Amino acid sequence: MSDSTTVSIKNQNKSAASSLLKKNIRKFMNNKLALFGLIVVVIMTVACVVGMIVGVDYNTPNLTALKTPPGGEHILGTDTIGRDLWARVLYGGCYSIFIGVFCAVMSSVIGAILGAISGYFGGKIDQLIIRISEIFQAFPQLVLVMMLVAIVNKRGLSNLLVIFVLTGWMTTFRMVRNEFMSLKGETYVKVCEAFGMKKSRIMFNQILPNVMSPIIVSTTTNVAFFILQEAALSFIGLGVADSTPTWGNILNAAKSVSVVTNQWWVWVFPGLAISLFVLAINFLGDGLRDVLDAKQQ
Amino acid sequence: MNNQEIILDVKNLNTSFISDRKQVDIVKSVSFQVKRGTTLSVVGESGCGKSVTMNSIMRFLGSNARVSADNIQYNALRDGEITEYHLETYKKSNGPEMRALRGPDMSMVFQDPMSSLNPVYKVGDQVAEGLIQHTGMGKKEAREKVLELFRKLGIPDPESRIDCYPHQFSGGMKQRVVIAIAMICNPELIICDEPTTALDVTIQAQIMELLKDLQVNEGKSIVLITHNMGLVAEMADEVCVMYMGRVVEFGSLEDVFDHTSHPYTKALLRSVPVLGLADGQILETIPGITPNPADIKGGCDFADRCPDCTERCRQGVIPAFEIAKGHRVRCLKYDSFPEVNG
Amino acid sequence: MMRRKIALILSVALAVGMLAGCGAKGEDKKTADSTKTESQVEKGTLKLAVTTGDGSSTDDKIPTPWYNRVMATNLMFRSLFVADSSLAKASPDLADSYEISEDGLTYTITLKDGLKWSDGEALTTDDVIFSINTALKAATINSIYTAAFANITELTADANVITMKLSTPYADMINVLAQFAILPKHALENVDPLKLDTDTFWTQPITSGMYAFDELSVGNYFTLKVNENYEGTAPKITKIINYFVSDYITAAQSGNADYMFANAADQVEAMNKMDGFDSHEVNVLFYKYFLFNMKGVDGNQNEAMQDVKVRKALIEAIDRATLSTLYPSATVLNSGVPNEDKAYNGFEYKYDEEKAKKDIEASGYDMGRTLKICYYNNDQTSIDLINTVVHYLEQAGLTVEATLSNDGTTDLFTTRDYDIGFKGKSAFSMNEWYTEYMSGDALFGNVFGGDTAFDELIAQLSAATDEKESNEILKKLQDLEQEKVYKVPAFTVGTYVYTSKNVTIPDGVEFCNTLYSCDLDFENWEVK
Amino acid sequence: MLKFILKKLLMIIPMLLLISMIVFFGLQMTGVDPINFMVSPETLSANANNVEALRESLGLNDPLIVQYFHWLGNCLHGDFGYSFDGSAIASIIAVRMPYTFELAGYSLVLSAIIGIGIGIISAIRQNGIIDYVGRVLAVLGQAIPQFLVGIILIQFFSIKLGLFPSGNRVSPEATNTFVDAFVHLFLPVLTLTIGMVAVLMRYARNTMLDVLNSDYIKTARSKGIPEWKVYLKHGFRNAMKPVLVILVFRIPMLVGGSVVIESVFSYPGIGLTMTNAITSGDYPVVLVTTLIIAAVMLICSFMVDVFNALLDPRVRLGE
Repeated sequence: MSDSTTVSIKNQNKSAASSLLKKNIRKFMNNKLALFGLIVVVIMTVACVVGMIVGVDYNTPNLTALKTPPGGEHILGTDTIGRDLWARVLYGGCYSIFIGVFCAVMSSVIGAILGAISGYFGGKIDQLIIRISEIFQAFPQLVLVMMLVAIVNKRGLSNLLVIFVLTGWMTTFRMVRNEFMSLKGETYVKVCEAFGMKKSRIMFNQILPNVMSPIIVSTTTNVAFFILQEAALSFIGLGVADSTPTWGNILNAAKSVSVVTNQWWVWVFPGLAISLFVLAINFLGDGLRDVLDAKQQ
Repeated sequence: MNNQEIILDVKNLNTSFISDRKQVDIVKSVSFQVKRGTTLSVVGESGCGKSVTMNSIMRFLGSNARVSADNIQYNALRDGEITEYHLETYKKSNGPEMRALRGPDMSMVFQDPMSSLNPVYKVGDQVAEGLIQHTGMGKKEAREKVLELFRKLGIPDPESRIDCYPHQFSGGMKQRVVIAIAMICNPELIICDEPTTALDVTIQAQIMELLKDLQVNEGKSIVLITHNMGLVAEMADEVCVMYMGRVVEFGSLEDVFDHTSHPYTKALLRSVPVLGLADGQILETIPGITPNPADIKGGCDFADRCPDCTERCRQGVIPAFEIAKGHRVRCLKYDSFPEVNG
Repeated sequence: MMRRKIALILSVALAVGMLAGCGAKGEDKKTADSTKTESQVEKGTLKLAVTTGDGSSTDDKIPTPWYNRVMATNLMFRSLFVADSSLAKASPDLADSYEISEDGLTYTITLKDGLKWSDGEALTTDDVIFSINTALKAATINSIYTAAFANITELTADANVITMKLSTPYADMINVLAQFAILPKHALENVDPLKLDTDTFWTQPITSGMYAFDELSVGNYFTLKVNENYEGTAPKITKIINYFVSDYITAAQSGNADYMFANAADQVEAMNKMDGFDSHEVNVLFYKYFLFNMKGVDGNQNEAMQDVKVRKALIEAIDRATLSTLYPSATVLNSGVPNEDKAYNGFEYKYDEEKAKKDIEASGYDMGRTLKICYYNNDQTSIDLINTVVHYLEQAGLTVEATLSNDGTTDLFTTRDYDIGFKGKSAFSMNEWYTEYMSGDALFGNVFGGDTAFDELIAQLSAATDEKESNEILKKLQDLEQEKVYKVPAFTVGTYVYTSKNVTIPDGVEFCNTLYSCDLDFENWEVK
Repeated sequence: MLKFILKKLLMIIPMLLLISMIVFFGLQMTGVDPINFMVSPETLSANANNVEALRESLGLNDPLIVQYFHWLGNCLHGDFGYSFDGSAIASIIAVRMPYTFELAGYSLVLSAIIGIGIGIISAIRQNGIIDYVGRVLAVLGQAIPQFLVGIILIQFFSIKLGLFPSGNRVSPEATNTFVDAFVHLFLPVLTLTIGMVAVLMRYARNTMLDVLNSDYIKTARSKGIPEWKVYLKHGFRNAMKPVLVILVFRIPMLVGGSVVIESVFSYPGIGLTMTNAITSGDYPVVLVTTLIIAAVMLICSFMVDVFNALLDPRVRLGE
């Protein structure tokens, strides 16, 4: 076969791929909720990151101006020791979004790798990994967090990240494993095997791309899940150290009934930030599913 | 032709889908008739709208489909009496009027027997369901009927097979069950949507035999959707060739096969592989690719691929011409013949 | 498209409506409260809340009286004496009379006749002796008891007279006995003293006070009824319900607490905004203070804190006066003695950011090292306070890291991986503040490195019976503590007692430190 | 089938043993001394000797392995040991477990009915008004942190309107136990339900949509049976399996994961017990509650396998 035809087939594939991409983008754009989600996610992330780079002052207490209602010098008011809430929500966003994204991506990566191995090889390895995943699943997250916090003796960010990743990979794992089990019987996999391609190449270069869309979708929604989880752990006092202004830590002010009833802005704004972001991420995830999932087209 | 002779009369059927908030026309002013006790074959490439046309008639399309027609008339013959049903007037796809017809009057056999059966119910129950629904028959009695039909359809050991689940059946047997579901209420019109595509060749032949028997022995009318010209030649009394959502040629088997008129039909027939192809003889293909229904221009849809294309072919809507009685062709080559609807 | 919009608007409106509903609840709360109290409160029933949120009590038994005293246990368990609201004067309760020898070493206490436990058994000197002896062996007990009882050399009883001999005079002995709850020997003699506070006795206790235990619903509540064997005036309130709650304020708001106390700013703020409650300010010695870790991780020397100049400079960098605004009626103080007390020596730690900066630099402190702060109260006000402290120290050019400890005792006194600790102490008396400096103190000895400089003075202080004498000693102790700078008080925190408007309190009742017991004339309390 | 069930059941035992080991040694590795939780830093204790004696009497000075097997042996005799605050763990569990199951059970049933119901209607009437309202509400319910929902509900229903108590499970003045249970359970169940409905609804909707797109639904329609039969008999029956799996896996999340809700509502369930045990270093309780939650999880996982077999003839008939 001459080179020219190869190129032309490649080009053809490329143009087909780009037209599919265009079509998907168009489809996504037409999904107003998904578009809304994307815009909100992007705006909030950019705002938070910009806030962090500019170095908004999130940490200077001002005991003469505590619990100032929104307006004037402080757009969102000040918290119980007079720190600017707007700056805190921005800064906190960076941490919370980072926690969400990092844990979602890492747990997807681990889940995908183990799922690929388990699904592709099957047999004893599969059984072993399944057992491990069941043990992790059966473990209450709280106990793990507590043990790690106590072992490291610090309520650091890294603890939380480790725990979330450790306890978060099982769903992706199951999904990828099931997909691999059905895909490994496909002809193209058999062809690759017949060509003597390396197993790791078959797994990650040939099969995995076919599983990418559900992984992407579940990663997106996991971002929201981890952000909420962080807030919940903060609430029972097992989250990140209080000096780190995650959204969950800021929202902890709602533990105090007096704040809930008298200083609504102290908890409503971080609450809104979390809810809006999670909402947007969920819409985005749904939109991505609609675009990427062939079954629902 | 009268109502006695015609069982299904479709005039100017249009179906479009809403996708991406845009309307895409899939079936465009399709007209055809099915004669009682005969087989009509609808042929064409994949995606030409054959299945959509039939699903439009049976109203099996989802909520994003828009169906309109001047006339979809089904003439039931019961005890020598003709009852006319105007399907296009029924507002609800799955309303009581449509439901009353599905099963006892018209039924459908689907393409993929693997997925057409509900995996969680016993096949016998699935077949009996329609019967019980329409006749109010008791379970026992229905079971007898189902057994009888299974025997007739050549399902071996029906007494035990009736209590099996679909996954315990082979493809061919599953398709027999699907046919049984379609047959159980003894309908007059059976629409078979590529009933053998998913099956291997020997099974295909058995299933086709079965359908032919049904038509001949029981006087059923069959609409057979297929892209297999061999099957058409074997089964059809009349042939309807579709391309890009339009009927391009319609006529009896002889009209279409022996007096092939539309350039597309000609190309289609030339591209059929024949056993014992002579040495050096190359199987022809139709040049070009099927256009995307979403970006259709005016004129004849086949113009880009047609060897006889002229400037006129690229403008306006191409009408159909009746070149012989009952033989209609949608091509300007025959504009000397009278223009007809459909 | 329209539908989609309608749906979105509808759902958002619903959510906003709900948020708005509770945001703007201040105005019409009054009506809600009044209707609720009418419909729910039974006549003659007092409602109390026992919090489980701070880990100090569990919700499957009643609180024990030997550690902190709470209202419910005060009503169930009596002591030999009963204190007044200052906790510094006591009058006989179970005791009929008492005598102290000239040298302050022999106490003769006569018990009332015909005392009975709620189960009808007689309450005798045996119970008193059993209780004191057991207290010395118990693991979980307030140290004011062990510190006092450790001086007892001989404890005997003859009929209803108890004779107690001490090795050294102990000025507070009667006041301590006024807090010490006597427990029934016949129910507890077979219990391991170490596990006394966890015994099943506490799920159905036998009591000596005006109320007897009635019923416990684990995780929900326990109720008290009038003790028929109580020899004094029967109380007017016939039933007391104690709810186990996770949050006092919510309990008060929803009408589950007729009496409660608060000492955190947000709680006080919330309670003051509620109309259904009367507030009573209580004068207590609740110290909030910093302590410097001299010993470092696992008892190795903490080099960075050895220099007293560093310690002084760090305190100069913290504006304690401003910090005190986070707490209700907090008073800054400079030693264990409040500024307005006669014994106060007049020294003051001054806040001076610039001076602090210079002093720290001059002391040769390594500015690049991270200063570690350890604290263990996880309420919002404490967290806020620590965050502010961190800020002050950062202003002085230090790198600071604050850790909230889940396990205060280990982290502060065993692991010791910190430079500055932050603690609270609700003290029975000023003496208690100073006993923390004892070189042999099981906990603080680990932190201050067993400095014996204080021991002599502290011993004198606990023996001193004369006010003038003890003031002299206190002044010396203040000078010493300000020279050593091992621990620095930030302020004392005011406590407020709240009683609901349903409760009528007799005239002249003064509340005392809510973690101790005193005479509240409870038999004359009434509930609407 | 029976062999399959037995095999699955037997698998639970080694898993539980393994988990108990991990927790037991993990807790020891934390190096936290439970004694320090029992004696508060507020007590400036002159009782160091007493504390040491207490440590000895609690068996905390034995080698770890000895402690573990000692504990395990007792457990096998049905003696789960004693909490560090003295109560028999078995009795703690006996009191709290029913409360938690009650809370979890009602939430599960309620959210299943609402979530699956709306999900199915949404799928049937895709893009209809119920679909949109349901979807937006579902996402909202999922987006607000659960404890915030709880706090807001308490503020609104309990304090502002005075309709429901703000916490606990039993009230001493109750005349009618049914009413008492209802008022105490209403808010926590509602809070949990709001969170769960969202998940179930989305899942039920998606699964149902998948099923409704299948060919056998068309086959069912071709029989001319009424639409409700198409949806329920053919649609729902097939969508039920994956939905049921999700539903069953919610049970352990409810039992162990309603910690936050139990602490907001001071609801005396197992989750609250576990959190309190965690923060107060009550290891024997942490150990047993962890095992209970793990056991619930494993049993649910087993149940899923059994349901799968029951609902799907392909599995049931032994492949």
